[in-house]
Amino acid sequence: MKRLSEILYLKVVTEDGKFLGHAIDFRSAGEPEHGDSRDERAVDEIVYARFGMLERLGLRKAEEKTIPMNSVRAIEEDRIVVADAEAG
Amino acid sequence: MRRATQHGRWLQSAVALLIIGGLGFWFTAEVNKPLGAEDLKIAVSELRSHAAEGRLIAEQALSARLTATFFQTQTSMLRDKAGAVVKDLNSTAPRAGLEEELSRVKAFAERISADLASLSSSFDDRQEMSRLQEDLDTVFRQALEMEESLKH
Amino acid sequence: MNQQEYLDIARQVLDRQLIDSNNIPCGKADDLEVECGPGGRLKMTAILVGPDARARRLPGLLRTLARRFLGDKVVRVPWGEVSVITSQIKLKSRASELGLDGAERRAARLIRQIPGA
Amino acid sequence: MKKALEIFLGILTAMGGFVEIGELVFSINAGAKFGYSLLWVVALGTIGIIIYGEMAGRIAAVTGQPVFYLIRERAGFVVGLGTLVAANLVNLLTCAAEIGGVAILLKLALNWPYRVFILLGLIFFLLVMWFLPFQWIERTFGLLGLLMVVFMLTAILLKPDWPQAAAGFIPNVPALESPKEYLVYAYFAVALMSSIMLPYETYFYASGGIEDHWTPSDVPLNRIIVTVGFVLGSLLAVALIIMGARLFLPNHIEPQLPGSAALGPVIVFGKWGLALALLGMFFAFGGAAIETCLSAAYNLAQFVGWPWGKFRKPGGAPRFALAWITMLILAGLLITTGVDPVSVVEYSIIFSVIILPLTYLPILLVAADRTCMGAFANRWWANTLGWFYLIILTIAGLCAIPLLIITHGGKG
Repeated sequence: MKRLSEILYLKVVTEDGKFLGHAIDFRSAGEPEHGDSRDERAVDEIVYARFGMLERLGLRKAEEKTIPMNSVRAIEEDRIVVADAEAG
Repeated sequence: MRRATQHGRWLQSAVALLIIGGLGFWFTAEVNKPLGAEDLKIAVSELRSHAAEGRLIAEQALSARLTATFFQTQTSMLRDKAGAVVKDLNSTAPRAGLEEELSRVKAFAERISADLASLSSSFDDRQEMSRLQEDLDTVFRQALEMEESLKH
Repeated sequence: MNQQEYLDIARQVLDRQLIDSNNIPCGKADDLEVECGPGGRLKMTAILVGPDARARRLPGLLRTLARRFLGDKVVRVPWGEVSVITSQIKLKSRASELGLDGAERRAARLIRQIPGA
Repeated sequence: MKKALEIFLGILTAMGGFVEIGELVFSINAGAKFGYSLLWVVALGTIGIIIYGEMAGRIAAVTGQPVFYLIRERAGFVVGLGTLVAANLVNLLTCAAEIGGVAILLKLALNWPYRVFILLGLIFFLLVMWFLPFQWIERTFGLLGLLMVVFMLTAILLKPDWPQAAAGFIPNVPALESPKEYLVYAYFAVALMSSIMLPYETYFYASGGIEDHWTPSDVPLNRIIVTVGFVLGSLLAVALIIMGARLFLPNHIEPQLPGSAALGPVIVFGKWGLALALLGMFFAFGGAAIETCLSAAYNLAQFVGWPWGKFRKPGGAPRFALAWITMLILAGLLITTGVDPVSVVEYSIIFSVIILPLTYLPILLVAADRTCMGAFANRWWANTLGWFYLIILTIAGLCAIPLLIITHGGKG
């Protein structure tokens, strides 16, 4: 059992330690709720991006990429490890 | 959209640094500053302004454009401000070589706050009022001169 | 307004306003409960509301202070309670049924003693 | 017809509510120190507050979201909390200063002890806010604040050098005696800018739109009210600068008291001028006191998600009501300590320059966001201007405190 705030903004790295960016969001397939009911929502993709100085200053939009959850190897205290295949 | 967090964070840290640094700087500046020519100039210009305002108020009162209450309250508030300047000057030691100027400024300060004090109770005494108006006028001119001399 | 076929949890749920079935504001989505399955499987199971949920998001010292002064109450709103997500999050039940009205009720008791409230 | 009246009242309210004690003091002193040459800052600031006021109002009308929903959702919880604390600190200081100003004005009219008037003022505000509905408060104080127009007439009758005044509207730096003087000029530019763009105006305006149950159909109304109302309001600031330049500069006076401002109307209109000036300032400061303390309650309630708004009876939004009551009393206590309202408001204005970027960035991001604003999202020019002001304000924010210290609060 975790809290979203504990995994949001974690580093996203590949198994061999390549830094991909920070997890800025968790994406769940299916439209936002509008009356329909489900007891939980599965996360299907991690949205991550790299923040250089320009992005931090808001002078440039950070480019967002996504990784399917099934290629996530482990979610650790301080980082999210994904399969090397995603390094591209 | 949460991109905002990123510049938000940046801005916030800048802000935090500014406030802390600024306050620190301010505090140290406040604590250990001997009275320099700078401070004297500021004091004089404040006094000059108060004297000038007192003069203006007296002039307006003499031409019957003010109510008694406004006249009394405003002038006594001005007096308090001048009094505050006197207090500041007495509380701090002057930098070497400024003793003479300091005593002159103090003289101005006391004279002006005295004038303003008696002014605030002179609403019904036109002669007294015009006398004070003239006196404030003379102090004002002297203060203005000294202010100029302190600039260089 | 958003006709997208996915939901971004951090951007569309976290920190959004909650309104109950009578459209009365009843707190914010201060945090979310996520269940980590084997590998990297994640499921959102509940919205967390309350001082403790907020405090946990603060850095070290602030967190302890917030806990001490604002208490460590937290209310768990199961995801099944979520009805409609727009710029706000509408819930299916009333705040009182979800236990989201505690502080508000206490304040009301106080305020209602003043005439004209 | 009803719409026309609403627009008309809205404009006058925005105009009457434009000036508060800080802006009054800074404008007059700007004129008293630098003549007409800072008028351009008023123009710059007014356009800025129009841009962001319009955005905040439009967002409120279209999405029903007030400013502090956006700040928390867009800037994130931690930064948002920082902004909330800073913003409400500024609100507290400003509110305290306005209460003190009101007390001084009453003292100038009746000359009882200052603290008696603080207490009376406090009770008066509490009763007004408890019993009067939002629109009544807003309009009563806004419309009666229009008595400040006496300062406009004064400025005109003081026969300013119009061509020179007009030249002041073009950004310029006059030739000054010492480097220090240039810093003082910069300090006044920053302070004047901030006093015109005070953040609470945006919080209050947007929340007010929601109080009045605006819908997307009110977007044009919002646009007209903001533009015309704030432009007319800024004319008051212009008038105060002109008064400073024509009356106080030649007399070598740098007014430090609200009462000093009344001397202008006194010279032109005598006792009647005095009465109007004092009344006008009373309602202008009083309105600001109420707006700042309501803003503080809005901000807090919106950040943590309580039911809020004057359209709810206090019993329907109890924590919101408690928030503004507490705020008002805190402000009262703060000013009762005897601190000089004018210096309090000077600090609050300088510190608010720092939170302005944090307040306006989320507004800009949302107003530009098609997914939540749809057809009402910013056009390219609104975005350009928005970013332009954000940069200016960030620079101003960075200079604010150093300038405050170096120039001894603009004294030299």
